[in-house]
Amino acid sequence: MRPEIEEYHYDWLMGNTLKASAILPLGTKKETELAYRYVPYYKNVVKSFIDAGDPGVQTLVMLAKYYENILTAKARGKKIAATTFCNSPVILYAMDIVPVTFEILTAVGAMVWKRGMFDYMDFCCEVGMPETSCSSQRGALGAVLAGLCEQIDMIICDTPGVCDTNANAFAFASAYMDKPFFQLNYPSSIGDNRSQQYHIDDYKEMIKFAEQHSGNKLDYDRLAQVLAEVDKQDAMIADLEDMLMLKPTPVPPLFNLALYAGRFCFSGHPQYTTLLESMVASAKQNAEAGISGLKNREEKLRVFMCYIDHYTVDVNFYNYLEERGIVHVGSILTRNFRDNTPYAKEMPGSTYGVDTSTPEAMLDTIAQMNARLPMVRSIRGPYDKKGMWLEESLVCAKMYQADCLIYNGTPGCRNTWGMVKPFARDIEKHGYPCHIMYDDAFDDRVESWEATRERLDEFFKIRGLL
Amino acid sequence: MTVFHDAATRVECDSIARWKKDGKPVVGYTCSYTPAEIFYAVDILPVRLRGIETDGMEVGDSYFGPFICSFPKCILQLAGKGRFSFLDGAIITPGCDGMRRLDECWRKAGEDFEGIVPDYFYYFDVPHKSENHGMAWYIEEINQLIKSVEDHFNVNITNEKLQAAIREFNKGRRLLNEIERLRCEKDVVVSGTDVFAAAVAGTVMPRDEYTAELKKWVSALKKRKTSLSEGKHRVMLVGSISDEIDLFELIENTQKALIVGENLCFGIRYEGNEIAEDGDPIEALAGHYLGSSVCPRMYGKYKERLAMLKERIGQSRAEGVIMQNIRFCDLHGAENALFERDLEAMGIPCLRVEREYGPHIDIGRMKLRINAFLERIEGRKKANKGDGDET
Amino acid sequence: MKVAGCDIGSLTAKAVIMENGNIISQAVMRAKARPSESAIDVMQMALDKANLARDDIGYIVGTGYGREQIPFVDQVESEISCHAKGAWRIMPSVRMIIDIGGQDAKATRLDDSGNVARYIYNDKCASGTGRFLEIMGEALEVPLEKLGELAAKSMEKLSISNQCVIFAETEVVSLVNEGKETADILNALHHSLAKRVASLARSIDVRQDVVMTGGVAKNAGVFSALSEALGLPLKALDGVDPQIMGALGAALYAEEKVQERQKAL
Amino acid sequence: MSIVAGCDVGSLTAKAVIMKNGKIIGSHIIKSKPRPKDSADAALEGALSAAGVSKADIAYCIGTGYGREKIDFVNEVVSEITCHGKGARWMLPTAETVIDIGGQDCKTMKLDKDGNVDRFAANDKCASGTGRFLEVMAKVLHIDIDELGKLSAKAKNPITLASTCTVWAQADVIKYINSGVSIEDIGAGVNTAMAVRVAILVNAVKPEGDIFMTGGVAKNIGVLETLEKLIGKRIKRSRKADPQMAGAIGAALLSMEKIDGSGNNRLK
Ligand SMILES: Nc1ncnc2c1ncn2[C@@H]1O[C@H](COP(=O)(O)OP(=O)(O)O)[C@@H](O)[C@H]1O
Ligand SMILES: Nc1ncnc2c1ncn2[C@@H]1O[C@H](COP(=O)(O)OP(=O)(O)O)[C@@H](O)[C@H]1O
Ligand code: SF4
Ligand code: SF4
Ligand code: SF4
Repeated sequence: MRPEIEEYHYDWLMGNTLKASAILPLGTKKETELAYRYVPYYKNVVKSFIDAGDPGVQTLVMLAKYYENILTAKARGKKIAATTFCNSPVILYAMDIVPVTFEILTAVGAMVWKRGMFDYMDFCCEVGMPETSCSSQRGALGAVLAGLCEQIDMIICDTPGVCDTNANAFAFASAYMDKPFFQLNYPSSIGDNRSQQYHIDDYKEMIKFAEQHSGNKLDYDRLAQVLAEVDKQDAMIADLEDMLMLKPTPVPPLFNLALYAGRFCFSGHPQYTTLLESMVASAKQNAEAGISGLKNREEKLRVFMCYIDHYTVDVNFYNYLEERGIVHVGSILTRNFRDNTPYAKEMPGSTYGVDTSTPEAMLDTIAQMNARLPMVRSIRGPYDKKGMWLEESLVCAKMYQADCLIYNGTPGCRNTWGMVKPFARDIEKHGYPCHIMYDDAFDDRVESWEATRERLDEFFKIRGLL
Repeated sequence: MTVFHDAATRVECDSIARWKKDGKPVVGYTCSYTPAEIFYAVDILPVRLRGIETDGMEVGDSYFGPFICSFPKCILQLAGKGRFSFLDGAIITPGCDGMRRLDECWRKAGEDFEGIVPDYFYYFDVPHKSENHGMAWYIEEINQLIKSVEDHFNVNITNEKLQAAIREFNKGRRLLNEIERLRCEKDVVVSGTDVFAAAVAGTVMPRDEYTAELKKWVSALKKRKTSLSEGKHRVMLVGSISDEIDLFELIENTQKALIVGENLCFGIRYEGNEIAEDGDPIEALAGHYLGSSVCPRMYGKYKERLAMLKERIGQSRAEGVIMQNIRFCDLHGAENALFERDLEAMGIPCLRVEREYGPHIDIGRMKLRINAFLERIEGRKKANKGDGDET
Repeated sequence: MKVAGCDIGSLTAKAVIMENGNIISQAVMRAKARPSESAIDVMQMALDKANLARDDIGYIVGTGYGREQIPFVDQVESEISCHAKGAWRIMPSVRMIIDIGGQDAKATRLDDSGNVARYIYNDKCASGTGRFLEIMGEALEVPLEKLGELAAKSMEKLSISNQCVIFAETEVVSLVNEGKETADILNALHHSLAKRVASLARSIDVRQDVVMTGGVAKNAGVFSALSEALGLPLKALDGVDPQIMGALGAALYAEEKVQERQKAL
Repeated sequence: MSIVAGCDVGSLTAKAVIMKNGKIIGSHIIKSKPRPKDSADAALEGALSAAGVSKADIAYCIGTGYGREKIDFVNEVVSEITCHGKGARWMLPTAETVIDIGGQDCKTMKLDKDGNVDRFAANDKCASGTGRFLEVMAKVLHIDIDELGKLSAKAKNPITLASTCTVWAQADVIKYINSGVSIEDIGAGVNTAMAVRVAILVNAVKPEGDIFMTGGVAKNIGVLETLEKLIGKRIKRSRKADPQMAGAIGAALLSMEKIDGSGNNRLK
């Protein structure tokens, strides 16, 4: 690692950067414009968020809060748990444990920093993580392993059975730093009684582990509150999903990112509620006026990202969609499998409900909810089996009237690269053009953004989409 | 020994051919979490699927993406080329992500290449934890597998038959353990290549034939006097899945090293502990296959695995450890790095290499690393001796 | 009216001039450092051959890696579309085009009206390119034009498995060291390239007729190895140099444009 | 005192060194030929005539490099990792960490007090950490390989390159050329991509003491200086010989040790 990078505490650096950007829009328009000059390196990304109006600003505020939460954890006497984006932070908030989600940290770093997370990613390789492993963990993990982050007290991961390279990154971290480790494990099926019960048994053990290593007992009243908040949030997410279906959709591309970033950071926390309220209000305004959420108000194409989005510098990807008049009708990460959402109705067994009547019911709720988070739900089994990736993608494409599907991931994603070719073939058979991107969502050294953009343009043109 | 070498180096070896000739079914499986006894109990030959003898990757690459370990790709390649036509069934397990995607890729390839998917194609869902509900899940999986095999092959898998199969397999396990003891002696009379070939052969040969051959070989070995370890560096080979005899040969052909132990997915590690011969056979199988497993796919058990490796190094008097991982195998890649860190700290020299699985292991590059590593061990031995003289 | 297509690839630059649906001039040259230079030079070559000046050309379409840098074009199109258009014009029964150029390999499937239905590029870490053969040719000291010819003389079947251009070279070196014949090594290289490209084609479903375009199509060794790897007969595009297919397609785009304009008038 | 030789047949170049009394009296480097045996013969021939001695005068000769097994005139072969270690210690008597980047391979080693290799790590991942990567890129840029290194200093706004793959980096480079980015900026990006990859390997062995670089790529000043920045340590230079010759020199030193126990390489 470059010696100058080692000088900076990563969380602190990022937290302060975000805090500074979150207060930028508080001034007058002119003041904000002036202030941009002093932040040449992250001007573009901040500008993209601020230009997205209040929801964009709320996203910045939320991210800043997320870091603040981490940075002040020790002073507040709280324990920190490292976890993955496939694991809902709800239970951790209910137990007063501070979550540190590696993929969020990596994505934020990749967006905000000129040099992205390269130095940290490479540091992981220096200490022995294979460079072929998923970059989404490798970024933040590098900073953690280098001791440039707040000390982690325990590690909870929920990807065994879903994603090897992810689970492996957490197992490596635990062995490398000698920290307590817990893995939630998912079988390859979903919706049948046997796997439903497995989720619950497993989840209960996880709670025992968290209690033991945090010293906090799960308080069911508090859990009930958190779940009530989740309930509220789910309703708003459903509203957004409804509006996403409209043609033209009143929802701007960047909202997709905000939607899931919020869920990963603050599910069940009022901070996310605030963000959702702002997004819903803003989209409703557009909807009532019957206008598109795109900045230039002209919707030319609807794209469903059947996997994840692209996060490198300056949220280039979302700006690209805006420029070209492309609507983003969601990715695997935006979908919420709450039982009242319309697309979920077409996929019985794939949903969860919220029941706060008894402690036992609450545990069931949260275990089933966790089992239906992105990836955990749809790529745990063979992609063409019931309720898995293919079915979900086709249902979404139809419901959101997508014109085409685009796969984007990371070369580290063993899981999806193992099947994306036959998957794309099947999608095409159903009449949707499907493009496979060969880049890395978090590391544009793998393919430069310029090259990525050119390939996208080429796809849209050749397949007669734009 | 020749029968072992034949079995270890050919996809459709003579023993399989003979079995087929008798009109008996053969079922392939992909990962050491599959309890092979279930099949053997009812005269179905369980054969561990392997990727040797490929000479291209055009089928493998058509379905798998570019960032996937070459082991499952090679299996798909063979399947696509009809080299597994002798199979009456195949069991796919979620061993690792690449392996579990073999399920989809194989089935999808079957849409393009007629007749390459065996009639019986089964997804065996092995969990990633062995405690409580993990074990319960696995036992239920075994029960379901048994039911499905019974239905498809029209057989009846009874506890007695299972126990008989366990007893037969255990005989082999005990014999392999005897060989392991021979490899711990000061003078080792058997090459790593031969031992490994025998271990790999055990995953494809009919068990009674195997036990008989092994028995003969072990008693011959016990009579051997010539030391193969004299003047050579004793090394262990660990890491990613390997069934490649030529990898062993490459190391031992330097004439400077003898492989005295390995911790590889094919190999003796799984044969180590015997399975309880009395009591409920299904619980016994589950306890062995899931409970005493040593694959990093189980996550979070690094300390146990390190302790096991240390013990093996001690017993076999290994002077260095060669750690290999197949490109894109994150599980072993990451674990090797941890092993290296911890073993080097204890003064055990380690070599870490990344490679491709397949027909031509990168001979030049591998040789260079291995030679340099052996020179390092040599230099260290000399230096120790030199320092000793001075005092 | 005369129209032109100009294809600036990674290794070569190509130009085609057409009049009334016929090719009246064509040129191929090695690419220069700057695509704009290559474009100007190759266009000049083609013009000179037909005794024409730039002003005589009514419309020019550019394609290839360097298409954005060609100073004089009226329009640009992707190589995929151009190769498709070129091949379709010459052989309307074509349903799949395999284009192997210097930098990458592409497979393109056409529907029954000649539109692109699907296409795919070579994967990362793949060696199915013309550059691969060039590097190997250099290592073996065999000129490019002779590669296919020499490979045909092979007697022994060898295999080369490394995906990576660079590491495959090491493998070649070790085969040389083992005393293997150059012809056999070359043959193995051709087959290895063909197999890689075949897997590309297969992942988007192969449909007949299949043709090959791009510079590597001139290599008879790859042509036959690819037929073998796909298990079906590849068709040859009669009468045209497969290397200029992209430029031809570009010229056809130009022709269409001119016709459109004339209709509008 | 006797005359000894070392011969290093690499993937891209073949080198031979003749030594007498611990001094180089002749050396020669050529581009490798398809058959390593021919390369070795030609390199040795050149070194012999430079030294003004004949083959019969050589008391002992050690061969190293990729083609080492094929050289017929050597008494013994030793891996290039060991040889580069020896050679580096001779060129810089205080060297403890050695970085060797040749045509096909990149290695980092730590030397013990006697100049023996104690730990090493080699790049297995991808060809983009090798000299060949630089050559391919230089070709795409239409410049000479010795020019490439100098571009780093002249760059204003270096590009960031796909450092994971030669083939894809090449595609990226072509894209940059096409979009009018200056050759200097691209060249600097190429050197940086290489240095990043090497830095990972160097940091993996935790460099200590004086650091020295051998192999042909040591002559690329852009890679060298970027690497210094990335590892935060200076890489020592030596004028004693061409760093590309280090492997051959090491082989010659080992030959010397073999016949008279001299060539002692203790850390000074
Ligand atoms: N006469 C020939 N015989 C065999 N191969 C050739 C011949 N001419 C060109 N090639 C091959 O074609 C490749 C260049 O293809 P081309 O389509 O011109 O590439 P690009 O369009 O990317 O510049 C070369 O790398 C070489 O392998
Ligand atoms: N004058 C030079 N300036 C910069 N780099 C050079 C120079 N000469 C050679 N190189 C680099 O060194 C590499 C060859 O290194 P070398 O040690 O000779 O390799 P090998 O031992 O594998 O044959 C070339 O690939 C090139 O990148
Ligand atoms: S992107 Fe793929 S590899 Fe990375 S965490 Fe997600 S599923 Fe796993
Ligand atoms: S290495 Fe582990 S996951 Fe892979 S086949 Fe072996 S036991 Fe199964
Ligand atoms: S090994 Fe070769 S083809 Fe593969 S990524 Fe590296 S340079 Fe590219």
